[in-house]
Amino acid sequence: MVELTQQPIDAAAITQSVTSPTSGAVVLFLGTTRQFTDAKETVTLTYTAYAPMATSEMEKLETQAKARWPIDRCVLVHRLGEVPIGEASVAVAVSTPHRRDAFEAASWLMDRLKELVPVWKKEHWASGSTDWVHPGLVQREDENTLQ
Amino acid sequence: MVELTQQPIDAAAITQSVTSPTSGAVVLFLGTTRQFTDAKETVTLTYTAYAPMATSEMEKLETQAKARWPIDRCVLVHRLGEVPIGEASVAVAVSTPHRRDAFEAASWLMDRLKELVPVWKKEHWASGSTDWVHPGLVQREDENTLQ
Amino acid sequence: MIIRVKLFAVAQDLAGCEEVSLELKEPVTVGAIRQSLGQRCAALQPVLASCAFAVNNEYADNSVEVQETDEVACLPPVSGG
Amino acid sequence: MIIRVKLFAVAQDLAGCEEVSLELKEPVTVGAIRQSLGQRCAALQPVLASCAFAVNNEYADNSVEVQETDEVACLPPVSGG
Repeated sequence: MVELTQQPIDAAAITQSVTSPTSGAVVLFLGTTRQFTDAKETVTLTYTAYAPMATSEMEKLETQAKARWPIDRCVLVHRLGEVPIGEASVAVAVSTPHRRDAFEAASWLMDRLKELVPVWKKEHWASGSTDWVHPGLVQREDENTLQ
Repeated sequence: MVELTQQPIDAAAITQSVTSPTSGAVVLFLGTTRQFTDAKETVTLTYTAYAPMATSEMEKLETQAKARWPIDRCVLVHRLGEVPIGEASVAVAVSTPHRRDAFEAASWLMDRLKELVPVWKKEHWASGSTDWVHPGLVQREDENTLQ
Repeated sequence: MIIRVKLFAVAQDLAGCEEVSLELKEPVTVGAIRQSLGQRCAALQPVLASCAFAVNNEYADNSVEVQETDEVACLPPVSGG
Repeated sequence: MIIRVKLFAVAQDLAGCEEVSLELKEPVTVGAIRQSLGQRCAALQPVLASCAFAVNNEYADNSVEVQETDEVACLPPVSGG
């Protein structure tokens, strides 16, 4: 199950929803908003998505993970809009018969989600300024740099 | 924080208790009772512990994990007594600034807990019989086999 | 052929709009769209080499051919999670 | 010296009690306790080689010396989690 939501992520409901009598292991990952990045203080974060593609990419990740590990149930949720300090922007939960697979699958899903799902984070700094977060973005000022 | 409890494990409260503004990642592991082990059906499980040593060993694991990874908060809980099908017998939760550490630490804590903490599981099979689970136990019938 | 390109995050801010329409000669590829977009919106040019493109919700490299009915999007490096 | 050994799980079931008292000559080691326990409770002997021992809540190998006030426990392979 994948979801994009404007609401707070209900970690308890997600954990409950992946628990099953056929699985011995549940792993839940939550990505939460940190107050400090190095010395800079964040007031809040906002997330925006290319929603139909984000949903489609998350569904592909769920399918791929299920092909690779014996996953019983799988939930991927990304929150959009404002995510205050200490709250979760993303949740990944999986259940598997044995724990090694649950850890591996949840970790892999988070790695791939951060790499592939078109969602963008904007930092709202305590100084009043904002920054889009674009890992690896190069701003070239010369003219003939298009791929 | 480590705990042995006779009560159901409150995964939501544990998740909440490790979440903090200084951490960007929370990993929760739950070990839950499976209904089937190969073809044998489990009715329920009971867990017993050498309680003071189990608490002490869990505290050592928490200390060791905190020395090895930048853990913000850490919770280890083991339930004792009867743990019905689908319910959690063990919970490990950690928060860290970055996700890789949270996955590694939670996985390591579970591996060590299963290896070192003096807790024993008894299977109550649908057939009516029961078995203590003692991985690697060898029952030698000859006399001169003491280490 | 008219191709409309959706913009997101810093690309949307730099262009000052959510979508740009481009007129291109067939056959149209993602590479041609990328180049045309940089000419149409000079403010986007410095970041375009870092952006991915998607066609109908799938990542698409410069060689992918695009039809007029396809949905095209310009995606700066993602930062979800 | 009297040493009382706590028993758990299958060891408790085999011995039919939660604790066994052993009389041992000093100096007493975990190895001597292990051997004496097998002689005292024949039912335990087949599993004792697979059991760990703890002294005052710490794992202790056969060479560890034990005092009369120490808490000693015989631990079959654990299966928590």
